[in-house]
Amino acid sequence: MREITYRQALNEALFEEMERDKNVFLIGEEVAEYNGAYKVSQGLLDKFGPKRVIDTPISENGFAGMSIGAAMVGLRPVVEFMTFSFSLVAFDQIVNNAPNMITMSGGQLHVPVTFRGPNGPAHTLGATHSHATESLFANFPGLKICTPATPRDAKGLLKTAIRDNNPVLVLECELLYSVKGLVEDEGEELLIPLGSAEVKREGSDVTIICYAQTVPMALNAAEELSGMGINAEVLDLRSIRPLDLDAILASVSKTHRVVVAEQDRPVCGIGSEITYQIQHHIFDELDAPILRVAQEDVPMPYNELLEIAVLPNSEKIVNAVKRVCNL
Amino acid sequence: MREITYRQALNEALFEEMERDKNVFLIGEEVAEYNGAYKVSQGLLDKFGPKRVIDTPISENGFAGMSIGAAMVGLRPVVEFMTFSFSLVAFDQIVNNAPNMITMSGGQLHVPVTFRGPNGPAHTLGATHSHATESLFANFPGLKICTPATPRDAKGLLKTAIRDNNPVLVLECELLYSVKGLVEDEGEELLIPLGSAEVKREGSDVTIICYAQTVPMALNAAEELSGMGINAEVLDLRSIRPLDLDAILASVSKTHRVVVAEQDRPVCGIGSEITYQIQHHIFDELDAPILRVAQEDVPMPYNELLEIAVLPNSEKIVNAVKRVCNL
Amino acid sequence: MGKEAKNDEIDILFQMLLIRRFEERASQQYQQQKIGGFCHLYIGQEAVVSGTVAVLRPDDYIITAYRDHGHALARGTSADACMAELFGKATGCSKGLGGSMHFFDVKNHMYGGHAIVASHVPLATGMALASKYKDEDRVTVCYLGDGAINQGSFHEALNMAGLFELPVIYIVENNQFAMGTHVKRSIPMDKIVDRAKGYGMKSAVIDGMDVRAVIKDFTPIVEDVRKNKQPWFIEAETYRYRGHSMSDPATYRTREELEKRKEQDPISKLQSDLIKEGKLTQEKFDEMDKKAKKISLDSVAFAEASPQPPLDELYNYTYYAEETK
Amino acid sequence: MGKEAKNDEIDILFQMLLIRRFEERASQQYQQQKIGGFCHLYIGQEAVVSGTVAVLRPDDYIITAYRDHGHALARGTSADACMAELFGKATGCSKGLGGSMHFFDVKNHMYGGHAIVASHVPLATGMALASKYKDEDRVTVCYLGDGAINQGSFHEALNMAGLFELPVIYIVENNQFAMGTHVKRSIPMDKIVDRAKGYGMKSAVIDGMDVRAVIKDFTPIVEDVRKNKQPWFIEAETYRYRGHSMSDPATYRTREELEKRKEQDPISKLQSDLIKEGKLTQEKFDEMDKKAKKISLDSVAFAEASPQPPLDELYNYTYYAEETK
Ligand SMILES: Cc1ncc(C[n+]2csc(CCOP(=O)(O)OP(=O)(O)O)c2C)c(N)n1
Ligand SMILES: Cc1ncc(C[n+]2csc(CCOP(=O)(O)OP(=O)(O)O)c2C)c(N)n1
Ligand SMILES: [Mg+2]
Ligand SMILES: [Mg+2]
Repeated sequence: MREITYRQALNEALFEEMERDKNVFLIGEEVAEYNGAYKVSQGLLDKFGPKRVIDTPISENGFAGMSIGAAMVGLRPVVEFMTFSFSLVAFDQIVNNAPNMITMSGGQLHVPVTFRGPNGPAHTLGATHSHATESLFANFPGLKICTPATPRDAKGLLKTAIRDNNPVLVLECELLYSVKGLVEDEGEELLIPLGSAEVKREGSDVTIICYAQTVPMALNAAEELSGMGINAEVLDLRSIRPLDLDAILASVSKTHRVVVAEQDRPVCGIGSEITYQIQHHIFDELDAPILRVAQEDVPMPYNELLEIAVLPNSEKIVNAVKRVCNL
Repeated sequence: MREITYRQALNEALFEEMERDKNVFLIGEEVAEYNGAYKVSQGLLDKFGPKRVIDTPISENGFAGMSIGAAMVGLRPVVEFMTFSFSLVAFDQIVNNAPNMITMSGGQLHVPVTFRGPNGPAHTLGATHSHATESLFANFPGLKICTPATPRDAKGLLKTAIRDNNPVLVLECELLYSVKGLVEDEGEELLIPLGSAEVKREGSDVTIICYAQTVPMALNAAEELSGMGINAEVLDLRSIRPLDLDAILASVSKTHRVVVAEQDRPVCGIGSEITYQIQHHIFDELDAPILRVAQEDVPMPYNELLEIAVLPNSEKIVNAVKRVCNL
Repeated sequence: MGKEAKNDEIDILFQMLLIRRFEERASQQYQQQKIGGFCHLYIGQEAVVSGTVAVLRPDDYIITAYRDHGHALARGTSADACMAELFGKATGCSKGLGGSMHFFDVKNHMYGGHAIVASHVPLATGMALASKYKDEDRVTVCYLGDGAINQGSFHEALNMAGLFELPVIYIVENNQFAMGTHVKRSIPMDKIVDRAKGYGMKSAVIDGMDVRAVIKDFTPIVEDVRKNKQPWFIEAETYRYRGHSMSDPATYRTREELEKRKEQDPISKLQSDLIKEGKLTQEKFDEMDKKAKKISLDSVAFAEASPQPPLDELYNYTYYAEETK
Repeated sequence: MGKEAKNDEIDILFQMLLIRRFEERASQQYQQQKIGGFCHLYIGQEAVVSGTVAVLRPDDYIITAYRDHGHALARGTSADACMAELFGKATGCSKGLGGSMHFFDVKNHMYGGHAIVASHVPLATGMALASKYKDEDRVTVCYLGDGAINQGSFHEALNMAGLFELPVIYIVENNQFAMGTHVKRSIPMDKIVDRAKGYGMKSAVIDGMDVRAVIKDFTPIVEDVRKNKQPWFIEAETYRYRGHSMSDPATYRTREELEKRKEQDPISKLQSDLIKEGKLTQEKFDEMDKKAKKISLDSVAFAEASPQPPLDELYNYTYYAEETK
């Protein structure tokens, strides 16, 4: 193991998978000559050349669709959205063509494409540039979605996504790109299965379900809570689709209390789905209503103080936990 | 009161609002010379002329955005999507520009646009043409969404939507266009507020929460259930955003058992949000887990039998009610 | 790839006949409610796909919109598999899961059948990218409607096809209408083909009602694309005889206009040319027509007799299970 | 609308100076982390907005992308309101809710400030539709980047602007780059202006580094649009001196290229022309420059001293409350 950044971890995943399979290529805006708007693709053009690291015009719908087409005939494209806020102009291709092709063709075709890039609010980017898209895409059967929160998960999930034979969205976090963490040494193959949550901190009094940006918040909150005598379990979903229901139910059956910390907007968000699943499967295990800590239900304002007020954070998680624990 | 079809009710709403306010106009594919793909705009071109009933090329993103632009400078466009499955190519305009403009401009602008058309699965149209989009749009603060199930609601909600100063989606049902129902006489002004649910059938044993296509299914199910001694309350949401939480909580506080019958896909769907809200606000009132009857979690197959298997129906609702009532 | 030989033209004539008879039969079955959903007939446009496919290699890729029956038949999908698909049966070319708008036959390199207008144009462009990536000399042909050229996805794809120099041919089947909208009401220019200028793309107009002209004009274009790996934009002038879909009475045009167009019927034209040239007799033609009708009728029996897709396989088509090694 | 009078050119020179000094100050404040988010400077391109706005009537509509500081200033938004917006303060032109990319000043008919590339092109087109609908003789000017012409929304909007004959002018500010992508790497044609051909739209190339040329060439175009209600497509050749945004080191171009471009600096050019022509002295210019710098510096003080938007108003900007009567 060694310490590398989340960005570096993603970069290694791309490197390794492109080395391994010549059908894997990277396409998107500024991924090649600029080495990526957030430098995730640093060095790839130099190593693999312009055939396999392709700069595009600003045409998300077009290159998302082209990648689906290339995947239909055997390539394995990795599409970088500069941010998933820009995936909204490519929405139809991602939700209609990618996941439906296998059904519409009666199983003749499948679409091994990976869509990746930063997702969710970063810092004071305003209403159009702060979208958390996970719940939108989660609505579509045929897609898979993962949301790495650590360098290790970033590397292992992206590698698995690229090898998966279905369309997979790897929703990264801009605010985590420079965060460091322990990752297996370079020689070691690191594959983390899709649909497998991870207990990032064990606990017994309450389960904080989280993913992506909210994982570090939840860990901080758990730290603080332990000072108040509350022993919180932090469950990182890592994947949104498939959802690791077993892990969720196992944890909640132990703690009987749940807070969902999510980076998205609340209405029909990830927390609502998890709430449905928990009460559906283990209603009697719940000792208190499930609380979600999501964004406030408003378009994102630019002003920093207002943005802070809109976003989830450790303090809000602590308060929610206190409420579900009746403190 | 007189009996008219849902289609006729929508048509009257358009007529009346266009007569009332010369800034209201209708735009979309085949709305003018063809009188609408589903004939909702029958007669409007003849009456109001091509300036106010505008046929467009197949450019949903373009004309949705144009309508938002026209609304920014004082017009009140009504945009017809031939179906909301085609709103997915206009997704960015609907979710980014329409609802965010007021925030981004610091309140200088607002966007009084209405997006309307059939939404949700119709009959054997296959994977690309059967989208229920309500949960996707519900995620976006700044949008309002209503889902009429009866001719009366169709007329009253569409009229209110057009007068509202915010972007409103009126999600109609193709399968209901020819269904008849009682509606106020033509001289009488009929405005139904957004955000107001309606008890379509009173009951005491269980609440069936439904909207749009699932309202008739729920009413059928309630009929059948009454034969089994179960007295179901049928609550038609009518609006998805704002959600009439008071009505939901009042009904559930009476019945203590809930089935959500929804026409959309399950994951992060309307049922999940309602479940969150109910358990959040009145956890202790619930005597059983909430069950949802939604689509099966697969892309829509063309084959009719498979489609029937995917869609919600009265029988599935009856079975769900029996389960929540422990029968 | 010369297609001048007598036999080939007879084959092409039969191809067009089969498409027409098949669709007439489909139309009848739709009216009898054996077929659901939306159903768009290709009748009148047969020369476009029959002529262009005749020029292609069997391993070239084709892809089209929802008006796709002719494209599948021309590519070699059996009438049985096509009719069964319309009936939603397990023996259909998309196992009954796709329906009229989503015909797929990957073995024959027919990649659909796509029902969101112009959404397949980026797909086609990506397929061409893949061919170039793999150093294959395959050509991709993307058929689309005149209404599709006003979608954003069309624009983004054509710009990139030019920029990346991809071996793809976009054929706009200009049948004059997008539903009830005449092409004059959907674009500000006089001619569709002028759209190519905005991308600096090579372009041509071909007479889509004359299969010989289609073949003659399309042959050098395919050769150019295969050799020089640069996209082409083609406007094929044609006409659909039926309504937009089975539910469209097509009142936006006059009976006279329709009858006038039918005078250019591609099947009658080739038939009479061949007879005039002594390459075909009326008897032989009648025989061919009888055969086309029989194949179509038999396909109904096949579809009727075929099983429904099994309910317990409902969940088998959401994710592709086999992992790559 | 003749803009030949001496005073006007002095005003325009000052306009360009103010934009430049304001943005230099903004750049400094960004580096001091007083400004958040993305921040895109217009420095180098001042002649485009200054010249075109000078030709417009005050009630004409303008709308642009995220590189919008110059457009607001040119339209008359105060430097104070602009700097306060960058600081996210309640006194900002968008009350601190929009930020650098979302400047709005509706009173001055500046309709944003739009950060999704090309998403404002349909908005502009709809604003022009509204003017025509209301029988106003207003013109809408839509500024966009060279990178924006490859988005689907651009395409759909331009096609409809032509089809519906709308009074809108699309000005592509071709500053050669979309982030790190030179325009040669984003389109297959030689010249951006050729894109207009695909819509049969009237078009022109103007020298965006020479404000006199901008005014001269733009004047008849505006007159034509106001009179004939038909759209125009304009390529304004220009150059941005800074990186794409504050975080871009712009290593994709050489220092020589940049220096060479700076020799065509629009401010220096007008300054020296006016001095040569005896319409301006160096002293007067220095005074103007001092004033522009002072206004910019003062705007920082104003922004600093301004209040944050009140937290309890967080929910006041999601829905517009007042109902129509
Ligand atoms: C994005 C989208 N918008 C609208 C439709 C509905 N629709 C289906 S076909 C059609 C007309 C298309 O006309 P054209 O492209 O000329 O093809 P043709 O039907 O003539 O073959 C329309 C509007 C759709 N399927 N997709
Ligand atoms: C749909 C979309 N894709 C990507 C981006 C990210 N992005 C912001 S500006 C930009 C470059 C735009 O270049 P250009 O249009 O030439 O305008 P300029 O910045 O040169 O003024 C990109 C790719 C975006 N904002 N929106
Ligand atoms: Mg057509
Ligand atoms: Mg540029």
